[in-house]
Amino acid sequence: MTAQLESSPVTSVDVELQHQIEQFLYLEARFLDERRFEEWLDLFSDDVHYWMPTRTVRYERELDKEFSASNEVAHFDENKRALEERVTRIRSGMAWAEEPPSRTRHMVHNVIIELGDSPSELLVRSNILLYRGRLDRDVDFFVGFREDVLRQSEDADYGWLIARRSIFLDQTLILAKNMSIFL
Amino acid sequence: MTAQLESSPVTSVDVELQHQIEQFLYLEARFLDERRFEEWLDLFSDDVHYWMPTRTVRYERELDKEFSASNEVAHFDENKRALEERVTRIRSGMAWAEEPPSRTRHMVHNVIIELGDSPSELLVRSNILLYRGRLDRDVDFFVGFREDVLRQSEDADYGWLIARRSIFLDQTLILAKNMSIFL
Amino acid sequence: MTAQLESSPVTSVDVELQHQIEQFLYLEARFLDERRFEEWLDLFSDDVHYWMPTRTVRYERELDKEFSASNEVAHFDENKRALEERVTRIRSGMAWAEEPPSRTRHMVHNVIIELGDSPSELLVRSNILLYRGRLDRDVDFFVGFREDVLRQSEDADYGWLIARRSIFLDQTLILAKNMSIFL
Amino acid sequence: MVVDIRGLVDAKQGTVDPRIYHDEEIYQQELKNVFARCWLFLAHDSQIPNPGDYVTTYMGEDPVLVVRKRDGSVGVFMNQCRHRGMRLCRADAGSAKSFSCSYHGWTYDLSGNLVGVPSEDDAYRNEINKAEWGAVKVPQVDNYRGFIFGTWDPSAPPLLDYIGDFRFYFDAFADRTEAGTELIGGAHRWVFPANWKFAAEQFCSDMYHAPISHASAVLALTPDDQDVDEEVFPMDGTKGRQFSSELGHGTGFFVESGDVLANIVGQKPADWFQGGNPEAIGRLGDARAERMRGAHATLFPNFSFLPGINTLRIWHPKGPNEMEVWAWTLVDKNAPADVREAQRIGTGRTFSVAGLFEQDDGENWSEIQRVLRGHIARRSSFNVQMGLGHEWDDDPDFPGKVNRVYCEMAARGFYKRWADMASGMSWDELMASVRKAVEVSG
Amino acid sequence: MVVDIRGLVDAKQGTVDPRIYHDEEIYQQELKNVFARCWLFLAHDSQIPNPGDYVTTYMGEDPVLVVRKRDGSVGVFMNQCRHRGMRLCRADAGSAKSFSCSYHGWTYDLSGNLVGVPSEDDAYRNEINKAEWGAVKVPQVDNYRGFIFGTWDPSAPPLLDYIGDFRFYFDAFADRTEAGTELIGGAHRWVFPANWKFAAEQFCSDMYHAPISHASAVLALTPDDQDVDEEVFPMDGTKGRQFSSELGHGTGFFVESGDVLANIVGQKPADWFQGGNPEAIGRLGDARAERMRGAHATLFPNFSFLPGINTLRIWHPKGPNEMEVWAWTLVDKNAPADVREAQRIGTGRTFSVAGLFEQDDGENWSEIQRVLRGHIARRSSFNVQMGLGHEWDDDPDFPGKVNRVYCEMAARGFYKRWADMASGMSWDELMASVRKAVEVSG
Amino acid sequence: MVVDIRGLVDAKQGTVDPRIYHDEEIYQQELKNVFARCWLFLAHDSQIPNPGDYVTTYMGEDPVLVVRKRDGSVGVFMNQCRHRGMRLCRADAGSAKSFSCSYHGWTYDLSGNLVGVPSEDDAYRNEINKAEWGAVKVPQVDNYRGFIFGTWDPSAPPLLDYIGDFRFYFDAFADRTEAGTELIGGAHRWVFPANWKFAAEQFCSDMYHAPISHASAVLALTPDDQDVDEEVFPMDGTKGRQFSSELGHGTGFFVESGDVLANIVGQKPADWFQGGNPEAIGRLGDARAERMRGAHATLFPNFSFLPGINTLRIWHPKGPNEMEVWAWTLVDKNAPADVREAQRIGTGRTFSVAGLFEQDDGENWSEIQRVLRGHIARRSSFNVQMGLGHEWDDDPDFPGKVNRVYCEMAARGFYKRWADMASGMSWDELMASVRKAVEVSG
Ligand code: FES
Ligand code: FES
Ligand code: FES
Ligand SMILES: [Fe+3]
Ligand SMILES: [Fe+3]
Ligand SMILES: [Fe+3]
Repeated sequence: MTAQLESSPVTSVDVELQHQIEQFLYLEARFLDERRFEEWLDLFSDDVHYWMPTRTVRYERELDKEFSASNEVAHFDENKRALEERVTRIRSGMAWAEEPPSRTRHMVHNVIIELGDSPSELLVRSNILLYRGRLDRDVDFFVGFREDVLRQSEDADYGWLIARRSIFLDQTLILAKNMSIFL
Repeated sequence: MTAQLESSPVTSVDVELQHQIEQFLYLEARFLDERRFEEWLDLFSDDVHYWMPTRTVRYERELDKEFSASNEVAHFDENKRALEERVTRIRSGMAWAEEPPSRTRHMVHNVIIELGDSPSELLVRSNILLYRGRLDRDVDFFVGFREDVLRQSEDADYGWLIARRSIFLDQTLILAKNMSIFL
Repeated sequence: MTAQLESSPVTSVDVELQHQIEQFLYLEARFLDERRFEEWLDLFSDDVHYWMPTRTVRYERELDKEFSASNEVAHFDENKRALEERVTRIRSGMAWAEEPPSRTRHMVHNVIIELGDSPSELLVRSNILLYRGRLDRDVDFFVGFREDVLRQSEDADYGWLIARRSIFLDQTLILAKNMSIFL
Repeated sequence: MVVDIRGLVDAKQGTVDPRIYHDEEIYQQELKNVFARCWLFLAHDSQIPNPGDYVTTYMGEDPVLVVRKRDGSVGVFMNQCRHRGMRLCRADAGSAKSFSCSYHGWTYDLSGNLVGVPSEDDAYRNEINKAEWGAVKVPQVDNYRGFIFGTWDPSAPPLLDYIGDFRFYFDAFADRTEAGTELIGGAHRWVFPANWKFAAEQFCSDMYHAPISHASAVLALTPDDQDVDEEVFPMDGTKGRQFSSELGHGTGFFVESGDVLANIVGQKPADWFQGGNPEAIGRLGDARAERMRGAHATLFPNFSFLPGINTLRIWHPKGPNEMEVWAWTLVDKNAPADVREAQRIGTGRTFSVAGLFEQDDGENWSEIQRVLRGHIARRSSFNVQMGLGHEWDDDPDFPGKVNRVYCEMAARGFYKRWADMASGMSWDELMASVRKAVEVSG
Repeated sequence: MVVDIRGLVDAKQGTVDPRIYHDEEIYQQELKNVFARCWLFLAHDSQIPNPGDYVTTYMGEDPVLVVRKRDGSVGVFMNQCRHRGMRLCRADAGSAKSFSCSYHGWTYDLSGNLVGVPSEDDAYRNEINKAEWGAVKVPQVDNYRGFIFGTWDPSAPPLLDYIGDFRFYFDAFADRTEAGTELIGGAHRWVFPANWKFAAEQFCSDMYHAPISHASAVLALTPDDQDVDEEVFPMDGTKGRQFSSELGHGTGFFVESGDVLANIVGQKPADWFQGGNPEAIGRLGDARAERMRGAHATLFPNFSFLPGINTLRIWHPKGPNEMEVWAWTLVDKNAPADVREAQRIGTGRTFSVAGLFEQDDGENWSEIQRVLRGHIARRSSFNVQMGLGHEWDDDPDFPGKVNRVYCEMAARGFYKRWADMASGMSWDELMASVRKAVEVSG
Repeated sequence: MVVDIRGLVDAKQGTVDPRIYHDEEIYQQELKNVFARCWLFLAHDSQIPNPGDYVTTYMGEDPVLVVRKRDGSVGVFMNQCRHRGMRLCRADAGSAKSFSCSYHGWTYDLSGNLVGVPSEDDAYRNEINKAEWGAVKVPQVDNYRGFIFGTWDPSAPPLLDYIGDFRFYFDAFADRTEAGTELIGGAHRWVFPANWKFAAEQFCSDMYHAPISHASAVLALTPDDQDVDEEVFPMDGTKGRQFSSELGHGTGFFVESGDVLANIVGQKPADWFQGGNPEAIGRLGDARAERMRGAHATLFPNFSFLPGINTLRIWHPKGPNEMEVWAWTLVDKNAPADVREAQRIGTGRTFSVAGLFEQDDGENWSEIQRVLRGHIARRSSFNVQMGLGHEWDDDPDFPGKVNRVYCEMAARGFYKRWADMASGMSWDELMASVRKAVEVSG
């Protein structure tokens, strides 16, 4: 699957793999936008780490401190169970931030694939733009990039599982009343 | 054309077809952004149904009533002739909402292809983000997804015709002074 | 490299080339978003012309005057040395518009490839959406399309060099306090 | 209050001071003296057929719930919890047994009575007087031919007095058959960056803008073999009438000419609306049921409709510089299926945020509003003089004060009423001036 | 000033006029009389451990620099150049030797003194008195147990007098061990389109909203074998206490029940916080170190925290209709590693912009605020009567004026203090009223 | 008017109250008393060479059309229809035979006269007095060396009196050759979230910010073998002059040093501008045509330019917290092609929204403005004392009140004039104070 058609200076990932991975990410986005959260959860491995650090404004010389470290606070620092709890919450009918439901649109961009640490893992980098409409007037854009580790899996419905997702937003101060969404 | 390279759990659509369809949608977007409306019209079949329902805020348990039904009012509920009338209007030089012309940019995302009802038809799902600049200050984002039926056609200049387009916006209240655009 | 699998009515560009060029543009975007400006500069030929005209609101009959001409003023009208000076400026630590640094996200869309004037050149058209976060509250969207001339080059790290870039923004009045960014 | 609002409208000279569209202080007076006192359109019966059905809407900027109660009557009350002010219901429409606040769970019944308070015994020691803390109710609600109206003002005159001499014209829209009317499902809602009065006034009084503002739409929809000026939009204003009520309402229409309807929504609805419905002729007479064409109308202050095209809409104020348009399509309940279908499509295609006609109104109103940021721009009065002094009140077919169809008489009436109300004139004075006008003209 | 602010809060009857959340004039008074006079939380010692370390924050809407000086003390001064007003430092945090203005290069030392002026000789002829043109300094800065506070008002009472009888409760959070506390790195910051007082009041006084507002989060986090009403969030208000200070501060908590903490952050932190830390018991006694559960608290005006969950936050005002939340996670410096880790994750997962609990608060506050655009909406008072007249001040465990945990006594105290201050009451009067209240209740 | 504007500027002590940049009331006074009375730059002759050519621009916030009439003269009138206020022309520029309103079709000729009213006979009964309802015309328009100016105030003094003693310096930009100047096509337009006065004052009086604000650009453009401080931006202020006019105008420049121009736009334009144009030397003398370097200048209130670099711009006010910059590049009509080309590229590359220099100004101004949301931030005066009391008026080369180049004398002059005008001082008083100042200094 990760074999290459020919050597290329830009990327060694063949176009068929690129196609499959892009479709996988589009499918994931579609599950979220269609509120098929249980199917969405199934795309993640049981040992997934789903992480979005916080971010601060820093001068260039201290830019390494821009994102919170792994031992600091995060917007999301979730294992599979925590993701499931979030879905449980939304499904409760009393999650006011999502009742009435938000209208989300996940736009996946600039997908760059690299071979991962193990032969069955890929490192997938994508830009994400999430547009959220809520109630009659709320509009939010959540923009950033994601680094996913995708793991090939026989058991997975779609051949791959997301084993790690790190999300880096391009906002420091979050310009939204809440993040009742997934990225 | 719809043959598949190999079976895959994510999608059965081969990468070459994906490429052709994406290029087709990009071409369509380009026609709109370059105001080549007559060429754009030629991409639609004579029996096209071009439809965008209205949308309301509903609680989850009544989410099936979110979009207006096919026998209710719509933002667009157009046949080919109606689309032509819209183009006639814009070309009149007196369509003030488009004179001076808006500046549009159609961004097509997350293209997912499924085989349609007939062997010569494809069901193509895409996310759309339309950025509109107008006069000096107006900026509007129209965001949502589209479900197209693409029909293979010998006669069509580009091999395909759009036989049906359904557009689902992610706004209920439209946050723009008009929709003098196409999606 | 530019050979075609088969003739198609939509595009004659084969999917492998499309893949390589898209990856090239994603790489370029990544260099910018990761502030790897020197690597970014290396993607441009020494004779590059990097150009973004200004734009005015015009009635349809004078739409040919919408963009400033090549002998008029431009937002960017840069040769390689000028691009280098811009990077020098940013690297100085005193470029206040970028100190603290902006957070950019370049989203490349709707890539359409055409064969260029010479066999080793491609004409690549792409829509671009640049999201910029700055300090705690600034958010800017720079949206438009780009026409690149990509030149195949043995010496280039990634096989291609950008020999010309023309950027056409969808704003006339720029709705941002500055354009301390690249598109 | 610094500004003398009555001085800003000179109906006698036909001038209006542009500050009425832009000034924040005037806007606050308007919310208080106009929107909190007038009868406002809330919903149509057909939107809430069953007990528990509700829609949410606004009266001025105040959100209200309009609910079908178990006894079939309609309850209207603030969509605001009396505890800490949370919006009780955040959906546009739906069906409910009661309304429970998402903040602390106070629960209100379909009439807005407070019926449940969590821990009422333990936390409140049963000392809270729930009867005192129900949602604020709209004190007067009435229903005219399926159209539900309400007013915040307990002393406002009855709805029919408020509609007054406009009823003759409203009936041509609302009272065509015994079966009545209904709204087609779905609604067009959008934001206009302009003062609501531009829209209300235009639908009240402005046939004059159509040939220019909507030239492109008329052109696109007119078959090649028709002459626009003669057949579709006659430029001869004597071929139509404008009516103005002292109560601020207004309407205008062609008579036996201006066959725009067939082009907009199709021949079948045009035939149905213009003579093809015998019951309507019986109820309304031929002037209203056969000969009226292309009418526009506003019921003061912000409820407008186009008989025939059958769009109806509210212009919700959202600050001096913005409004929301909420537009529906009305059909006769007993209209044939093809008429109904043509109307469903045709109305949306022409009068909606993407509508061939309405797109251009948006461009005009928003640019007028932007110009009013200027200091000089706000200093020169607008001209509202068309047809000044040429009205008559003895038309054989059309009662009340009428004029040619290209006219601004109804605009003068609209703004005069607005200025009287906005400046705080009492209902006694307001209704007395109407009676006096009717006497004088009568 | 048109509005009489004191008249807008009736603590005796338990009503609040909604204009206090919406009116621009009141807001400007608030900036002047509340935020420019109160002691405000600025930073925690652990954020700026080394000389030159700084954070930027706001006092009201005024940006300030909080800097660790070379002598170890903390300097606080306006983040505004005295020359033409440029923001001196545009980073959220960092380390610096001095602050040099990016406009013309005036340079300030770590105390805010103006120490460098380019071309001072040539351009200024050495006539500029640099001592006069230092950054505006915060005249009173104090540190209580690692928490750094400041006030613009040189005549404000000392910090400990300002904290007053709330100190007993603050200590349960801040003074658990000799080693003290520290903030975990990183912060949650986001924008709420609502008035800051909704948030401050809720953390001060509102246990009552939790079972409803946060029903979904409690449900998601509660193991299947637990009974929510009994074990997690007892609906019996006698099982907890609310405290209200005449100084405007307030807190509420369960006592020996309400085991929400284990579900939220895990069993280990719950054990640690609720009895597992012998040093804390020694310092605080068992009531505070073992039996308090699920507490919420606000130190007037805009500094709130949840002991146990250990989020702390500032509600920065940003106009009447908006606030920013800046939230951190606090840990005992000597807490075991697994406690610390559980707290780091659990706090962020529940109380942050993406937090399971806090998401829903955002929905409530923003919708309350939107409704206040309405004219009628601003005319009816909110109800703040829960537990009115039922307080006692002789609780064996919890000193001061207390009540059941589901109560609005602390809200009444908060709003009364706010109204007194916002209306411009002097510190003498403000503190006299406190002494009198203490005497009366004592 | 609550605020006493004159008290906000103390030119004697060199302080300015920051409220002048932030207060909405002051802003409205500014629109009325400054922008509706001053001579404002409208366009350059070369933008509208042929009859029918027009550009749209603003005077304050009022939109105007600037039109080349058939007789070659220029007409300027409100871009607002007198009927219902629609913007007559929505393009930035173009060519037209007349202007027809898109709302109801009223048509205006190139002078703004109302010449067509649809259905004038039928709808208006020919009773509308079209002569009364033309677009509001700018009563005074004048042209100085190709620069078109206008004022709303019929009683404003003539343009040349308004320019006054600044003309000597303006000529160095505008009157270099008999052939005159022209604008290169295209314009840079962008939005700054800051008060316009920050920009106008800086171009009037502020050489001092350049070495700091623009350090990165100077560095990037300076060849390695040059010493910035010595050759490019001398830090010795005696090497240049600042001039301040009682009329509010100001300029500053180096003399025979500060060779920044060659680095910015290239050696050829630098040579051409600094001595290479014999005709300029003949007309202007060597001080202005050879020895001036790196000049900045503002013609009160909001027209600024940089001689040599040859950007010129308007700072359009858009509320107290925002401006729009409209910037063009000027060239001598008879400049050699390579000079012209270097200027076209070099000016845009440095002074535009993406310009190496101007990017940083945007960062400074916008952050100053944001800080002014603070209550304390608005309470402390800004320091404008540089060079106070050290001016002279007998410079052999540079007439008028001058000082060293690093100075704030011209800022004091700018703000004094602004305060006098904004507070409503009459033209008689305004011009009398100028004469008196000239007498005193003369
Ligand atoms: S706000 Fe509705 S119950 Fe408290
Ligand atoms: S504004 Fe800071 S040095 Fe001038
Ligand atoms: S507004 Fe211009 S013609 Fe009516
Ligand atoms: Fe219209
Ligand atoms: Fe809460
Ligand atoms: Fe500058």
